[in-house]
Formats: sequence, structure tokens, C-alpha cells
Amino acid sequence: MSAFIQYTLQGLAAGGFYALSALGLAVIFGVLGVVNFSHGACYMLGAVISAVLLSELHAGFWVALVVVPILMFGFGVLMERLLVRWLLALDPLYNFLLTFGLTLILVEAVKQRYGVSGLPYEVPDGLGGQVSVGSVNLSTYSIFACLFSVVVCVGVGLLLTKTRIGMIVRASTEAPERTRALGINVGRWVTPVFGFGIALAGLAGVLAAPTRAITAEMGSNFIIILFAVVVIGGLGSILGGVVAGFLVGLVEAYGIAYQPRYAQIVIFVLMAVVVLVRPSGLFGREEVA
Amino acid sequence: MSDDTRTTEADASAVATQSRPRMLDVSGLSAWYGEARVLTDVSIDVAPGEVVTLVGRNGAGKTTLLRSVMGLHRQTEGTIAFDGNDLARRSADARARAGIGWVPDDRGIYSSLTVAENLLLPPVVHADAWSLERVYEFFPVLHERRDFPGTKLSGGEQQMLAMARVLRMGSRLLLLDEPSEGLAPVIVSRIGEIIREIKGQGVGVLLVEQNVKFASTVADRHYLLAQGKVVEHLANDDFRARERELLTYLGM
Amino acid sequence: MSEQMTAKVDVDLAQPSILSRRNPLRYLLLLGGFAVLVMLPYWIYPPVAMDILCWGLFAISVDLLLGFTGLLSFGHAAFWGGSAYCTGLIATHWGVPFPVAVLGGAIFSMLIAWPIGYLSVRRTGIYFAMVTLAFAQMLYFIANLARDLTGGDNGLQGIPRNFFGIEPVETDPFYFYYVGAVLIVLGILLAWRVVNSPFGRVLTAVRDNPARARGLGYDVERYKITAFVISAGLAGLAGGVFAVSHQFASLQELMWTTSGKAVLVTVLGGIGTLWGGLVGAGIVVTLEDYLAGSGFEGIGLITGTIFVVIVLLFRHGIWGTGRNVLRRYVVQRRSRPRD
Amino acid sequence: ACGGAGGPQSGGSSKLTDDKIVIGLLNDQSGVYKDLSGPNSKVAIQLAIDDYKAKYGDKAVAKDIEIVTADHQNKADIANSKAQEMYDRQKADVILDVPNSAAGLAVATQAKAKKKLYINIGAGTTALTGEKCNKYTFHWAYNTAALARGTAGTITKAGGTSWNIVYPDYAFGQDMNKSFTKEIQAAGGSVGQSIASPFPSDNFATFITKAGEGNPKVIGSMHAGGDLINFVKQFNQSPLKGKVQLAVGLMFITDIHSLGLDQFAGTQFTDAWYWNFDAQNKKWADRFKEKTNTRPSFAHAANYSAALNYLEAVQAAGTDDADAVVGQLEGKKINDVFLRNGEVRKADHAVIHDMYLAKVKSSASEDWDYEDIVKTIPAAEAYGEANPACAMS
Amino acid sequence: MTGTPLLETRALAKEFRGFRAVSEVDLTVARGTVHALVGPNGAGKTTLFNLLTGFLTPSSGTVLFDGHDITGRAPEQIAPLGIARSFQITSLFEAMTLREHLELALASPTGMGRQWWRSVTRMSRFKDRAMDLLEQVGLADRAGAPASSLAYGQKRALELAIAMALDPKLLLLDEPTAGMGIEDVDRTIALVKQLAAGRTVVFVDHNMHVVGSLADRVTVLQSGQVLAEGTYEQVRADDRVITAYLGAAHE
Ligand SMILES: Nc1ncnc2c1ncn2[C@@H]1O[C@H](COP(=O)(O)OP(=O)(O)OP(=O)(O)O)[C@@H](O)[C@H]1O
Ligand SMILES: Nc1ncnc2c1ncn2[C@@H]1O[C@H](COP(=O)(O)OP(=O)(O)OP(=O)(O)O)[C@@H](O)[C@H]1O
Ligand SMILES: [Mg+2]
Ligand SMILES: [Mg+2]
Repeated sequence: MSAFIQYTLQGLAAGGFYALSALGLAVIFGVLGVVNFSHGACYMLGAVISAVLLSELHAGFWVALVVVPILMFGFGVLMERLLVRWLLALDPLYNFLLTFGLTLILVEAVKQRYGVSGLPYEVPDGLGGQVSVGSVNLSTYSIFACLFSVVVCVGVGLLLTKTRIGMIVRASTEAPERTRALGINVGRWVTPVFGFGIALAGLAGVLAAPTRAITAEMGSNFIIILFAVVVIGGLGSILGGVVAGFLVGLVEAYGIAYQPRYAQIVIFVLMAVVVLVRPSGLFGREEVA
Repeated sequence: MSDDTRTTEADASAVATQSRPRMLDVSGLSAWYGEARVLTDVSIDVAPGEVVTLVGRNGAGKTTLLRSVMGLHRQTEGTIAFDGNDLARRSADARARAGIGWVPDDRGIYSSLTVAENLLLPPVVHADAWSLERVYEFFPVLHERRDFPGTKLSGGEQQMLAMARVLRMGSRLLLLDEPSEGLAPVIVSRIGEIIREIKGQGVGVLLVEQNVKFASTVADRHYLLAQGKVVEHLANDDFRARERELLTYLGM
Repeated sequence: MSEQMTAKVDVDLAQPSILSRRNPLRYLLLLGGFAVLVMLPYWIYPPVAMDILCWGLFAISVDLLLGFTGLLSFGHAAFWGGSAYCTGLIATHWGVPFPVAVLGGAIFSMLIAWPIGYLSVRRTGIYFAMVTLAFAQMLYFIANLARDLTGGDNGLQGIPRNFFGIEPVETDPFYFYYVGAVLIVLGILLAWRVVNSPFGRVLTAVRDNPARARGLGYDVERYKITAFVISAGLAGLAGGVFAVSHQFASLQELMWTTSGKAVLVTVLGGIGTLWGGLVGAGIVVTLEDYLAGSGFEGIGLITGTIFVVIVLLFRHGIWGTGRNVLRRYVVQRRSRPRD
Repeated sequence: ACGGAGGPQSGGSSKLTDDKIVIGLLNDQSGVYKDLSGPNSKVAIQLAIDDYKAKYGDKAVAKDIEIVTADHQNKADIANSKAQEMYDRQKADVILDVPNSAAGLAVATQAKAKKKLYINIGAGTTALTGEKCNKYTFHWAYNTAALARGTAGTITKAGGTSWNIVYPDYAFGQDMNKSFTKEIQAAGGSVGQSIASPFPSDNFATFITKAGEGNPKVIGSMHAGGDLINFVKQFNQSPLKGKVQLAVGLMFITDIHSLGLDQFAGTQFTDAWYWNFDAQNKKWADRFKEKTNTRPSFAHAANYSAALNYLEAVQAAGTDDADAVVGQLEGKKINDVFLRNGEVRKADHAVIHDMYLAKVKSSASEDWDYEDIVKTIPAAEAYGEANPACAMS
Repeated sequence: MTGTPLLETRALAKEFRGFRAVSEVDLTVARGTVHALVGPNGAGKTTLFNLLTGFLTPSSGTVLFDGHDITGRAPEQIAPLGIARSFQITSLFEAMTLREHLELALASPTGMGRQWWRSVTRMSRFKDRAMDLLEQVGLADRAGAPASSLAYGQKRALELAIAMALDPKLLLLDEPTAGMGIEDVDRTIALVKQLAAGRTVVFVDHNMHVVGSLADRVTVLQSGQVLAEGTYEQVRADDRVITAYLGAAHE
């Protein structure tokens, strides 16, 4: 029984991290209708920048937690201004392909600059070690990462549903010209929201840095799992993404515990079932004509 | 330019607008789509508390004129002034905040926003704006359906929503592009009531209508547009009197 | 009506073919194409020439869905790689002539495409891309686990290239090319036939306005599934020939990057152009081959940049852009007064 | 200091095809193995050519020696067509390196078909000297079985008798798991559980928990590259850290370099060669550093050794004819900077040599000074008997 | 046979997330008649069309066509039975030419659309019939033009031609005259009259002039329920209809 609790907690801890990682993807899709394939690459950039901050400037985890999202925000703004914006009016497929190309470039660029074998990083002071209750153990850092993720997810969720911002941005992407005619300065909103989504990817990268291998390829497979998460949750639904993140974390943990070989396939089976039973995802809106 | 002279004569004789303060003043406006000229030297004006219609066949350029006033169509020459200020350098959103409200011909409801969000989206620009309660009272169906995606409404309900949206902004000049299209007769007459009411509050309305009968029940003056030119300018009484003749003339 | 969102891809099929049946230029082009096909292994290293044809057909199969049905499959590696393995297994265990094995592989691809298509076509647009991507990834994991059959990450090595005991074809890539090319050309002709058939016409209708097509009595989902299965069969054909050409099948063939490359080739050639796939493949494959030997280390930089530039600036791809230029020229010539 | 026995024959009239020797270096120059071997292997091979020329001068059979390189990007299909192209078009007489099992095996098939030499260095699979072995293929540096004998055998004998193993679920990991289990049992230990993890994977927390069940003395991670780093980082954050010994199946010095000493300190693993092992190694490493500004990995040294011994064999045979060169190499005993007590085993073409059990230092006196060699594992012990699956053809 | 109504719904209902758009509608459409469906906005007219043609699945109730139960079938199953519809918002294949539109419609019942191994030129066997139909709606000279180049009124005419091509027993038209000027409205009325010969037509329109000139029978819907039914004159005089729909001002 205690083993089961242990697995459950580990699944939840991983799930919180999945939720945060998928959050930026959901935000950008939800408000701009863009599936950002480069989300994994931006996550990687977040981790790599943290590592570089540490080795070059001796700026640790807590600094990175603040600085990296800001830098990534700037990167997102550039990306939107220079590239993404020209395709917003077209079918979302074009931005999907564009960001796919961008992913190749980013991964390669990091490889060129920082090599292929990965960069060192450490658990921040005070978050090392474990928290144990009875025979159940969790590393302090994973608890921190999970709680932090949940707080960010809730905050972002509130921001986008309870404030005007989410509404404005959704309207702006659906019909920019018409929205302007309703007295809203469209240009002022789309870019920062895109930047915000990218900043969230960077934030997930910072959280990953202490526990995961920081390599140029670290986002390449991760993005596929995140796709599964958002499809299960319902693309564009923040709540859906968060719930699906935890669900995937749990399914994975139980998978590892009882059928390790199939742990990853199980995620995709779950996705297939969801697509079959609820094509628009657990919390997805119906696709609108 | 015989057309021009005729317009000027019409202006002078038909209605005495000169004395009244102008809210919207369009003068010498021409507009193009690429090489094609769709408006030629159009001059119209609207005073506060006045309803003015634009009448003309499909493709006469009515929608283009409204879009130019809104700042959405930029390929133009001539001047457009609102409250005496030239709008040329203002963006569409600045014009909207200055008090120009627009109900587009395709209704312009957002599918990614709920009915309530569609209503709440634009900023309130004037103290006279309708409150949400008032909007819901007037259009109970919108209240009933407030959490549905905007485009799940029936065609006519979407038209009401578009209308309600500008009322909630409190714009002082309304540009209405065929607001009666697809509406049940009973709703059409309620729209008429609304127009008369806000007119009383000093709001100016520039109305584009296919439904000539409806137009003549609410309007003070009419501009007749043909092939991008203003060919007639009439007070409502004249318009009613000459309705048959005008319809044949316009091919309506 | 969740049906209504299908990819509004930038294609311009509406314009009638510029080169009518009577136009001599049309036959000149066909002849030129045939000449290139025959001469290719003289100009380029034969195995690379074979790769171009395989990738060309692969891209055509992707275009059949993307350009003509409005579905972006980001998981076509499943069919290319699935067939590569199946072809390899058939050839290894039964020793049949390789065209038979390739056919078997293509059929296998169609068999797995059916359930995948059945589930995927419920979604459209970007959702479809992500769902197909995930299914392909699933197949990747399965192939990795079924190590006894597939050799896991060591790949299926040493696939025999039996061809009725005709020695040159079995050992020399130069002669093998011509036999492989026949298979690929058959695949291309099939794709061309499908696109220019009543079925293809319905696909275009489904792409443009699924709800309307249903209203006319066409079973939209069934058409999509059928197109998906045919496309998978073509991808399988290409993957099978590829496996025999290289004499092995590896997990690389099933990876999502392979799906991505197929889409890159398609977009580069031009979505909805069919033939564009061959041009795109010619460029990507030779470029990769050149870069591999050039000592340049940033291959991703180049492919990524091509992707970005094409998507931003030349959305009709090389074939599409060329065709538009030609069309403008032809139209101009026609409209010139003749005196 | 080369143990080549063949007497120098007169160089005079060339018996070489196209009057020159072409060495093909086919490896990963842009992906995960770039640092391990990659472009710097060309430098190592050039050193071998220089040494050969210096040794034989005018008497050298091969006067004109050229290196051609290609990047297989870890894709087997590219490796395959590049190998064909090297043999056919660029007239390569031998292909070296080829990390990545699938790519390595694909090139072996080509070597057999073209009847040209192929010396693999970077791939670990035993299939190269097992079911896929052939007359023209040699496996120079290490294989999974040798790693297992080294690490599992030594640690078990030193008291680490109960193990739990986590291995990545693909061919390499499965091989490693099998070899380790066999060696642990042979050394008198036991394996409680073997847990397969999906590949690739970056969340190992639950795997580590599971691996800690049953209180083993040692947890063996059979992962490589990014997976290994993920595993070690997360192991270090788990309660098992310090209570259970961590042993890794395959680790390269480049992994330690990238992750930093403190994450790995104390970890034991088997290495094929270490640059700071003795003066001879150090001297060669200095030469290498002069050209590249970095320290060599075992793969660099192995490339040097393979190239040099190939040239020696050509010299001895007086021709670059593949069969003649194979004849020279087979059974040859070699001692050089890379191979200690080395032998090109005739039966399966495994090049066996002493291996080393290394322990990661806790602090380094200079960059790349990361390993303490705990024990030298004699060649025969490390490689055991010839692979019976190999039917040399 | 002529005795049975062509279309009959029994207690047909559709609920969207707890909101009843159509509830307990019993509608009977006699063979060979032109039947108008009117009612306030949101009364459920378009929804009812969607239920009849399979674009929506009813929450409860049955739809009988020609005496057969077709409840819950998909659009592509219903269309071949002889029910065609036009859409409230024009719905065409923008990139296809007019002739291709009609060929596609004509080919639908023949199953030719499934032939992927044949040349598309086989579809030109429908050319004569297609040109015939275009002639009837006055679009013959635009046969080779893409649908996107048509003016609004012409698009509506093309919709009608497509409906004729399907040669339906029952034709459903959703607001065929919306957004048209008076001249085009009259032309459309004439067209529908021509179409109605030998067919059954159900249409929705807010223009009373159109309803008056076309309909043999009128059903008034309100809040998803039938409010009144009868001839145009009867319905127009009905007090409930006047308050709910026409408005007091209307004569
Ligand atoms: N985007 C465009 N590109 C090219 N021409 C256009 C465009 N939009 C409108 N036009 C043309 O400009 C002219 C005026 O169009 P406009 O929409 O202003 O007419 P309208 O009077 O509003 O007609 P309707 O009654 O049909 O709404 C028409 O001839 C139309 O074909
Ligand atoms: N898919 C849907 N989801 C939710 N509500 C819907 C949906 N479709 C229609 N409705 C609601 O059902 C009611 C009936 O809509 P319907 O479109 O049938 O009206 P209508 O009679 O055609 O009106 P109009 O004359 O304005 O076109 C409306 O209130 C609408 O909001
Ligand atoms: Mg208009
Ligand atoms: Mg309706």
C-alpha cells in the first residue's frame, strides 16, 4: 500500500511538471490558434540558458527562475514580430510548419554553441534531500517543482479567464480588423501573449534544469508527450491541460510501477481512447466552424 | 461634372443641414480596391440625433463607405471628420474609442467568445452606454444564451448581438450595415424603436438598408448611392413621396 | 457541426491545367521528365538517385492527403517505416523477389492505416496532425519493443535483394535503380490517377467544404479514410523500395523526424502540386548527401532555414511557384493581340 | 613502440589500387557522439599517418594516403549510402569508426558485399563479432560484453552482491542487461529485478524508487547519453543516494565532462582507455592536445591505433588488397598506445585488449582529469571466449 | 401512396446543453406542396432543417420520410433518399467551377465518386445535364468560372441549380432570399416556383412577400414549438402570430 502511495505521489509530482510544461502550449493555442511546435525547443532553451547563467555568471537557480522567463519573453516577442505574425491570418498549419523549421534551427544552434553532451546543473541549496513520511519518500525538489507549477497554472488560468486579457486576445486572433473597429488596439496584445507563452516554456525549462539532462535534444521527445497531454485535455483549454498533465503523470507512474516496458505506450493509448470517446478532449470546446 | 452640381443643388434645396452642428462630415471621398474605383467624390454628413440612410443597389459602395469612415478601408482620398477633427491619422481602434460604433454586414460575432464575452469585449466609451442589465432586458434571448459560443446563435440572434454590442459601448455615432437582414418582422420594428430612442439621446446614425420600407420609418434624410456616387439627397418626406419612382430608378 | 474545419491550404487547383492535351510543351515536359528519370543514375550516385525517387513518392503520398484532401499527416513515418520492416521481413524469411516483398509491405501499411485513419479523421486541421503524430510514435515504441522481429535499434540488417537470380540487379545499385524506379513510377502513376479521378474530384470537394459534400450525399469520413489508406499504401511502396535499396530497415524510418522530413519535402515542392514532391525530394536528398560529406556540421540550420523561408515566402513551393510564373507567361502571351 | 612484425618490403613499384590509400572516416559529426569521436578522430588518424610515414620513410608502401570523412548523423540509411559511396566512388580501402549500432551493422553488410575493410570503433553491439560478423569487419575498442565483465564482475566480487538493474528498452540496453546479469551471477551475486525503461525517457523518479525496492547493494543503470545523465541526476536526488552504490554500464569521459564531477563522483565504470593512465598514454594525449586543444577520448586513441595498424598491415602485405591485409591482421598480437596485450582474434575479429575499471574522481587537478583506474582487467578476462554465434564468412 | 405525407416528424426535439431549441414538433408536409416555415429568430427553423437532413441528431422523436424512419441517419445517408437542402449561409466549393459543382451533384447518386481508378473525364458524361441546369438558372455563360467570382445573388442561384441536380423529392431551402435586393427576390421566387413543379419544397424566409407568393401552407414556429399552421392568409391573421412574429405594426 505504501508503495502505491509512493507511486501516486511521484505521478502527481511529475504531473504538475507536465501541466506547467503544456501550459504555454495551451495558452498560445487557446489565444492565437497556433500550435507552437518549437515549444519543446523553447523549453530546452530555458534550461540551457539557466546552465549558461550558472557557468558564466554564477547566477543560480533562483536568479534563473526570474531572468530566464524574461529573456524568453523577449525571444517570444521577436519570434512573433519577425515570423509568426505573417502567418496568423492563414491556416494554422503554416505556423505549425514554421515553428517546426524553427525547432530544427534552435536545436542545431544550441548544439553548435554548447555541444551535444549536455551541460551541468545542480539542485538549488535548500531544495536538496528528501521529505519522508513513514516509508513514503519524495525528493524536496520535486515537491517544490510540483507546487510551483500548480501555482503558476492557477495564476495563468485566472489571468486568462477572469480578466479581459484572454477575451481580447481570443477576439484579436479570430478577426483582428473587426476587433480594432471595436476600439481595441490589437497589436498591443497579441505579441505579449505569444511572448508570455514562450516565457512559460522557458520557465518549465528552468524547473527541469536541476533534474534533467540539459542537452539540445531534451525538448525533441518531450514535445510529443506534451502534444499528447494537450490533445487529452482539449487543445486550448487551460484547465484541460492541467488535468491531463496530472492524468498523464499518474498513468505514467502506475505504468512504470506495474508495466514498465509499456509505460510510454500507455500514454498514447490513453490519448487514442480520449480521441475515440471525446474527440475534442476532456475539456475541449467543440471545434467551431 | 453634372452629378456633382446636382448633388450640391440637392444639398442646398432639400435639407437645411448647414445650420446644424455636424458630427460626421465626409467630403470629397473617393475609394479604390486596387485599380478599381468604387467611390467617387462622395460628400455626406450626419448631425447628432439624426438618422441618415445610404440607399443603393448591391455593389454601389455602401459598405465601402462605412468601412472608410471606420478606418478599415485605407485606399481613399478626401477628408473624413468626426466632431470637427480630421480622422485621417487615426487608427480604427482610436476612432472606435472616440465614439464611432460599427455593426458590420456580416454581424462579426466571435466564435471563440461566449455571448456574454462578445458583449463585454469592447470598451465603454461614453457615459450614455447601455448597461449589461439593460441590454439583457431588451434582448432577453441574449441573457438566456449568455454562456454559449457566439456563433451558435441563430442568424437573427447574432444580428441582435451585434446591435447590442455597440449599444453597450455607448458610441455616439453608429454605422449600421443592414441591421434588419434576416430578422423577424417583429424584431425589425424593435430595432426601429431602439434607433428612435438613441436618436433622442443625441446619437447620430448612418444606416445602410436594403429594406426601404424600414428605412423610411426611422430616417430623417437619405442619400442615394449609385456606382459610387451620391445621386440624390432627400428629406424623408420627399423620399416617401417619391418611393416608387426612386425604386425603379435605382433598379431596386 | 464539428466537421467544418478542414485545412484551408493555399492551393490553386481551380485553374485549369495551363498545358492542354494539344500543347506540344506538355509532351516536351513529359519527355524531359522521363529523360531525367533515365539519366539520373548517370548523374548522381545510383543509391542516392534511388533515395530521391523513394522520398519523392513518399512526399507525393503526403501531398495526396495535404494538398488534395486537406489533411496534414505528421505521422506518415508509420507507413513508410512500417512497410520498410514488413518488406524486410518478407524478403528475409520467404526469399521472394523484392517487388513482391515491397508489395507485401505496402499492403501491410494499408492495413495499419485503416484503424489509424479511422480514429484520426474524426479530427481535422492541426488536431489531425497531432493525432497522427502520436499514433506514429506509438508504432515507433512497438517496433522498438518487438526486438525479436525488428532487431530493435540495431535495425533489420541484410535484407536480401532477390530478383529472379538476375545478378546485376541484385548486387549493382545502378541496375537496381531501374527496377526500383519502375515500382516507384507505378506508384506515382497511381497517385496521379487517384487525383485525376472522380474520387479525386470528391476529395477536393471534401477539402473545400466537407459539410456541403455531405449534403450532396458523399460520406466524407469514408472518403477521407480511403484517401488515407491509399496514401499509406503509396508511402509503404516508397518505404519498401527504400528498405530494399539500403538492404535494411531501422527505427529511424519510424521516427517523427522522418514524418517531418516528408512534410518538408512536400512543402518545398509545393502543396497540392503532386509532381512537386519529386522536385522537393531531389533537392533535399542531394543537399543532405552533399552536407554529409562536406564537413559542415549544422545540417539542421540549413533544413530549418529552408523550411522557414519556404513557409514564409514561397508558400506554393518550387513547383507551384514555377507553375504560377509559367501560367502568367502563358496567359500574357495569349492575351496579346495577334496581328 | 609498435609491435608490427611484418618486415618492411621494398616500396618501389606500387601495388596499390589507384596508387594511393584512402581511409574513410564515417561517424557522427553533428549529433550525440560528436564529442566522443566526431571530427577530432580525423586528427587522430592523421597522427597515425604521420607516424607511419616517419617510420618507413622512403620504404613506405603507401606514399599517398588520403582521409575522406562523412557525417552519418546517426542515421543508418545515410551511413549505408555513404559507406557504399566511400567504397565505390571515393575508393576507400578501409572505413573506420561508425558509432551507433544500426549504422555500424549496416556498414558491415556493405563491407562484406564490397569486400573491403571495415574497422568499427564506436558501436558497442556484440552482433558485429557475432551473428553479423564477416571476414572484412573488425571490432577494435570495446563491446557490451566486455563492459559487463569489467564492471559487473569486479563490483560483485568486491562485495556488491545484490543488484537491481534498470536498462533502457532497446537493443543496446537489453544486451547490457543480459550481459550484466550473467556476469553478476557468474561472480556469485544475484539480480533482484531488471526493470526496462522506455527509450528515451527523462523522468526516472519512479524507476529509481522501484529499483530501490528489496534493498539491493548496487543499482545498475544501463543507460547511455542523455538518459544516463537524467538517471544519475535523479538518483542523486533520491533517498537512495549514499545508501546504495550506483554502477553504470556505459559511460564516456565526455559524459563526466558535461555533467561535472560532483554528480558522478565515486561511480564505477569500465573504460577501454584513459589518457592519463600512464606516461605513454599521456605523451600521445599531449600530441593530440596540441592539435585539438582538448584531451582524447578512448575513441580517438582507438581510431589512431586502428589506422596505424591497418597501414602496418598494408606495409607487411605490400599491397592494399583487402584479403591480403585481412590475412596480415588476423591473429596479430599488438601492443601500442591504445591496445595493451592486444590481439586481433582470428575467430570473430574482435580486437581484444586490457580494459580498465575506473572510478570517477571527486576533484580534478586539470580539465579532463576525471578518472582513477581502480583495476586493469586483463584482455582474456574482459573479452572471454570468441563469440560462438560468429560463422566467419 | 399519395395519401401518406412525404415528410412527417413526430415529437421531434433537440436539446443543446439543457436548452431546447426544438421541442415536440409534429410537422406534416404533404406531397407536392410548397411549405413555408416561419417564426421569430431562434425559433428553431435552421435547427429543424439540420435535424431533417442529419446534420444534427435529434434528442428524441422521429422523422419519417416517405413512410420510412430516417431518424438519426447521417447526411450522406439521407441525401441519396431524395432530400436536398440549401444553406442559410451560402456553402459552395469556392475553388471549383460551376460546371464541376453540378457534375459533382449529378454524380453523387451514381456512386461514381468512389472510382479512383478511372479518369475524371468520365464525369463529363454529366456535362449536358449540367449545362441544362445552368441554363435554367441563367448561369450558363459562367459555367467555367470558379464559384468565388460570383455575386451574392448568383451564388444563391447556383445553390438552387445544385438542389435541382440532386433531383430531390424534397427540397429544403433556408432563407433563399436573405440579403437580396427586390429585383433578385422576384427572380428567385420565379425560380423556386419552377423548381416546385412536381416536387415538395419546404423553405424558411423572413420576407412575407416571398412567403405569400410561394407557400401553399405555412407553419409558424416559436421557441421550438409549432405556434400555428395554415394557409398564408390564415396565419397572417392569427393574433398569436402577429404578436410573436409579425409585430403589431405589420398591417
Ligand atoms: N475586397 C474587395 N476587392 C475588390 N473589390 C471589392 C472588394 N470589396 C468590394 N468590392 C467591390 O466594390 C464595390 C462596392 O462594394 P460594397 O461592398 O461597398 O457594396 P455595397 O453597396 O455594400 O453592396 P451590398 O449591397 O451588396 O452590400 C462592389 O462592386 C464590389 O464588387
Ligand atoms: N449548435 C448549437 N449549439 C447551441 N445552441 C444552438 C446551436 N444551434 C442552434 N442553437 C440555438 O437554438 C436556437 C434555434 O436556432 P436556429 O438556428 O434553429 O434558429 P432559426 O429559427 O433558424 O433562427 P433565424 O431565423 O434567426 O435563423 C437558437 O436560440 C440558437 O441559439
Ligand atoms: Mg454591403
Ligand atoms: Mg436560421
